[in-house]
Amino acid sequence: MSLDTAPPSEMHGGTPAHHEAPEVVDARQRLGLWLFIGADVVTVGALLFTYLYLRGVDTSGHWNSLLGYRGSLHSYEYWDNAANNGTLKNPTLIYPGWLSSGMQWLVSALTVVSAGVIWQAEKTLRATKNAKSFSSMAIFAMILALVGVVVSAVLLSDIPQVFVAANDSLTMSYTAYDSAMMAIVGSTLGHLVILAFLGLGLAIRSVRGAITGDRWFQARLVRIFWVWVAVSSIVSTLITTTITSVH
Amino acid sequence: MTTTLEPTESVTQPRGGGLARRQNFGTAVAGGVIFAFLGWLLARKLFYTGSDNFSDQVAVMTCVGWMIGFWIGIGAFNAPFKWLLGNDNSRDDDLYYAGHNQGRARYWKYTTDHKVVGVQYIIVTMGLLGVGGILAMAIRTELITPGTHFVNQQVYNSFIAIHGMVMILALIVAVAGPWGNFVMPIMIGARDMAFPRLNALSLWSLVSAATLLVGTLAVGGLPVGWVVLGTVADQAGVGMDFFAMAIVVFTVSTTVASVNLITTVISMRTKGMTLDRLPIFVWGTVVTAALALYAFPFFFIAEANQILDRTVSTSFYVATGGGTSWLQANLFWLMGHPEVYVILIPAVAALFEISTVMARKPLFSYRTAVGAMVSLAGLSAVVWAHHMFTSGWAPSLGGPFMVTTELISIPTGIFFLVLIGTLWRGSVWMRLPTVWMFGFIFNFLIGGVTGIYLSDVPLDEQLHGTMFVTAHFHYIFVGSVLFGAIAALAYWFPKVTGRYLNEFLGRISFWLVFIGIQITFGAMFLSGLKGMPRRDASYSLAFEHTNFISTIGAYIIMIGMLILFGAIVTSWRHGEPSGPNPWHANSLEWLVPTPVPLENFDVMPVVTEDPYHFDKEIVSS
Amino acid sequence: MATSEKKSLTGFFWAWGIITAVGVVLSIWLPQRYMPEAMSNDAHLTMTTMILFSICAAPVAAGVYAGALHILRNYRYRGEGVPPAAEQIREHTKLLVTWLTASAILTVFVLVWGLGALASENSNTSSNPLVVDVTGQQWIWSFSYPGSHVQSNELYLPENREVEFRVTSEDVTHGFWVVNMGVQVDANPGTITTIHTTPDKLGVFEVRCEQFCGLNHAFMDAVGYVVTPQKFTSWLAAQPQQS
Amino acid sequence: MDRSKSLGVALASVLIGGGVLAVAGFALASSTPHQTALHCVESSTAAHTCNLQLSTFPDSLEGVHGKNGGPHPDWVTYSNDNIVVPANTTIDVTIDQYDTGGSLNNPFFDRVYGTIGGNYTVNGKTYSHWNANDVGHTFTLRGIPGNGKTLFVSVPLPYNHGSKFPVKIGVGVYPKPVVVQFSFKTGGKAVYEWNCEFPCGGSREGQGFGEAMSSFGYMSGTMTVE
Repeated sequence: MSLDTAPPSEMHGGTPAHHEAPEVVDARQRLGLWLFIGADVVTVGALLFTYLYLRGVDTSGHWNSLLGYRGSLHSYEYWDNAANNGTLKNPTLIYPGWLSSGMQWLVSALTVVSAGVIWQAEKTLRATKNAKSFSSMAIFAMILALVGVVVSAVLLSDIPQVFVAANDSLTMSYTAYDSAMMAIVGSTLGHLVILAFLGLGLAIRSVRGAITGDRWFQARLVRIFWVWVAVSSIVSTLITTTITSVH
Repeated sequence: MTTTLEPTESVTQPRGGGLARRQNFGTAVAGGVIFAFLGWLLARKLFYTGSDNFSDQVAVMTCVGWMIGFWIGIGAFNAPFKWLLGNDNSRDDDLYYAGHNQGRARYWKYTTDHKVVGVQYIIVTMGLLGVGGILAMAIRTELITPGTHFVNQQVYNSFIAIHGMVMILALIVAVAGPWGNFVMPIMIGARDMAFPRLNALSLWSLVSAATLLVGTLAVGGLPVGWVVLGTVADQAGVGMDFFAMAIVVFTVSTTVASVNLITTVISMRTKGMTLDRLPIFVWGTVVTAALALYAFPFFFIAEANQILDRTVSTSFYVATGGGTSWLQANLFWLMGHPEVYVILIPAVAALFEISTVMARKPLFSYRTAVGAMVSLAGLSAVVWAHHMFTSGWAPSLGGPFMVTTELISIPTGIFFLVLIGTLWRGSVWMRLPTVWMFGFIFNFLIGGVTGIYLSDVPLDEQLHGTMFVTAHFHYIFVGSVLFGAIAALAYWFPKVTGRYLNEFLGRISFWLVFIGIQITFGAMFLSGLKGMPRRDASYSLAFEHTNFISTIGAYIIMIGMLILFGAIVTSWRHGEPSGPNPWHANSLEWLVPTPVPLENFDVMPVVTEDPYHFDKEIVSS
Repeated sequence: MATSEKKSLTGFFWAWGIITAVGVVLSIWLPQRYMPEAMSNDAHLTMTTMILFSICAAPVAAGVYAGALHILRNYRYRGEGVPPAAEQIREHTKLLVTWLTASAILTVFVLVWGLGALASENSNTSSNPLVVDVTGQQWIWSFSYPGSHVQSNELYLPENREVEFRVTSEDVTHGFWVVNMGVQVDANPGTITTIHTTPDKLGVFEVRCEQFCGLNHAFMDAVGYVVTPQKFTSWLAAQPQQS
Repeated sequence: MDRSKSLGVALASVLIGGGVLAVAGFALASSTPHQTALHCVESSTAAHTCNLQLSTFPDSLEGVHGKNGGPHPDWVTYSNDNIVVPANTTIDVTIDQYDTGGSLNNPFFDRVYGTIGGNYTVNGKTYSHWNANDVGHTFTLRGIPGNGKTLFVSVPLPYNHGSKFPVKIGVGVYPKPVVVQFSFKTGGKAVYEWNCEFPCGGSREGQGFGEAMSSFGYMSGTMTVE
């Protein structure tokens, strides 16, 4: 006896000829997507919990008000030891306003607009069954998502590294505020990359005929996830732009 | 660890399909190693060698390389890119990837058939339990004498951390993995899981994450305990990055598996399989999946923060930068306690299922059993801070969390009522699964009662961080969950292999493991009462006798488990043939032939009643 | 319809009684035999709570074990092949209700006792406790008496005077645990956490680290002495003054 | 499968499994062996006394950690981590301190504890206390309480501010050492742990308690009293 699976009974001509109706498959995939969005809600919730918790605790007052030089992520050499003979002479007090709420709202706006474009694309596809226009709108949504990715990347690289007062004069690190923001902006960036991938997929599939006027279920799946990312971006931006100063 | 299976028929050469059809575990490991090396090289070029975080950045990039390489090698990315390019798998492709007539090779591939994934989970669980077992024996050998003679403190501290995490990983997947995948879809009358490819992704992500976790021993170990508390984890070396990356991937794999499991049960039940007629084991897996779906993202964020702290110098857990290690403790335990119920509930649900068949009686108050599992899952989300009663984080929260934690004893109390109630006035068939079930009843009671002591804040101020806590959760993990997992293995072994698990060896191993547990963890309770802290490589003379007795008990458990392992391996091919329905049960998995055909059912069954009517003649196909 | 006739429950009640008795004896003897010598009000409270909870748990455990034994004795199928179907009992609401109420009552009792103990522990802060600053640093506890600039690695405490430990750490999280006083709190870097207790017995006691703190965590212990107030003041005076 | 065959399987799995476990266990255990023991030298002059020579280096090049410094050449280290001394004897310890230093973060360790006479000599002069901002390392030795009254010796090792004529030891070049001498009396047979309590190791946030301070065999070790 072995673990092999016996070939299905010959009654069905060798291959089990059962096909589930597309609607059944779609309903199942939508349920799976909503559950996955549930897990994503908890993940984004944990990120915002981290942000609010660190802000609330504000250990030794270093939530976001540390002295230090503005330095960017890649410029370790920036800290020119010789010029300052190893100690921080006159630190320019930088209030890390690097992340203006305008930039945050720009990223959220991009997610919302691109979600609107995908939703519109899905509506027109279902109404007019015109795959061509659907694929061009999908491409447009993808481009908006990629712009969002670029803006988020710029935000990430613009976080100032500050000198954390410790007896080791070379330790440059980010304050708790910068760390929490880095995680939130990074998470949005990751979601936007996935959205761009999905948008490109929709565009190619509609050109290749995999998505047509009457086989549009996957467009709806991507639209649901896209709208969720837009909602999550708005919620996190709302929190990070209104609750910023130390209590 | 390959099981010795003889090929049944000549493996037909894969028809076309190019490289994608030749990908297997070998190409996965090759891809993993190559990309890990590339990641290592790239990191050494990219990052500034002078910074404190250089070694961590290189380690994280190496781990990322291993993960991506492993996924590419096993073929996880094939389907997404085929989706992107618009050419989906043909029906023939789907059948090939489901392992259609490929003999044993399909166990080494990215196979989507839920039965193959189920067997793969058995192998992975036994492998993890083996590694954890070796570390357990090394720990107990060190603790024979007060000094640090066998290993020095640093190596010992790595042993306890990796032993802890590997065993937690093994027990999370020990019941929900093999039986949630192999048996549950057939039980509800489905042809496969809702998302078959996602199922294979979860299994293989677990394999690559477990490799990294065990790999920490090779890169300097993880001398910080499995709770990796922020402050002490800062001092850990590169092993901490391997650990964090392993957890990041493991949590994603488990969350995705939960989505898969819940969707399967909700949307793929056959006609007539209403919620009232669901076998109780299916309820257990769904409740567990929902709890895991909620809990594991916290662990993902807790470890992602730690990776950022170590590679990019953020300050999530660093006091000088404004962070606090209490954040890590909170995020960790927000997952920590739900996780231990994710481990417990499937084992209890499997035992409920077994108790009905072995007592020839319906489950005692089916709805109360489901209610108890659901309320336990709900409660477990609001009890996490009892792990931090003595951390000084929030002394005022001691009261509320004492209340929620002690309420847990009501649903767990119901588990006993249901189990004893089902067996009461039944004609109890003392086969191997039943023997392990009675072991569960004995151990789970001791584990449960000692939990109540720890939930009381004044008592916890004496018992927290002592071996008493260690003994408590070993009575639950080893005494209850492992006994439930072995009972489930003995019960469904005939459905997987068509043979009985060797009863004679099974009973010998039961008595050895059972007695070993009473000795090992009974003496550990006494060490804890006397005041021996946890995770001590060495201890004062006052604890000499109790630790010596514990180590003797540990060796007895080892012998018992080795005999069980021998029994499993030999029974797989040489066990006594059992036929499709050896226990004369009514649930659907016993009404399909053994070996189970690829799509489980030729004709989808229509269910008219729940599987607990033992008084009628069983119609077995 | 096979029926398994009801077996008499006397055996069950006997087993229940015997196991409960054994449980009660053990719950009284074990804590006192194995728990460290109680030298403070909190430790005495811990000991009584331990004994009380064990006594409460004994009948519950005995009930389950007696039930299991009763099943094994009376309802085990000894024949060959598949056992006959038993009586298809599905519900027994009376048993379920009694079980639920019993466990609810027990849980409420345990809760009330626990909350009461917690409240009494927090409430007994006297007007001027003796303040001891405890510093945990990788693998040594050091104690300083702020009033008198004295630092020592041994913890001297006067008898019958409340002491407030203000605990912090210099590097990683330690767990300050006064074994014989039944109180513990973590020493966290960057923050001060406090616990207090009242030693009420002369003698030697142990301080241990109960939170994993790295390489020599197992050796991070300290010795303490509860002495008479006079001996405490003379010891304090004899110590070298810290700068 | 009949009974006797099963028993054969059981025996085989226990023996093979046990063998694998033993081999794996010992392989894991031998991954960080103790350094070779440093025996205290019986003093020829005074009875019941024994001389012990230790030194603290700013890097690991001195050879105890393998050729040119072993895995972490830049880590500070003591010269040995496995000291063996006789029981009930007076141990005269000489420590050559080659490393720089800074200020103690815990003023408790700027005092001398547990030595005979309560003091120690630095370059010949006797002290019982050292300026907390001028310390390089400490030598802090203690046993496991709960085994009766145990030993506690803690001695601050001064900051070595360098010297005009450096000294060559093995592969490394170091300033003339600060010589610290103290003695203490050992009790009965026991194993004591000692380690440095000055934040001299590297660590992520500059606290100085990581790397060398939290790894076995660099700034900590055992003292076995035979």
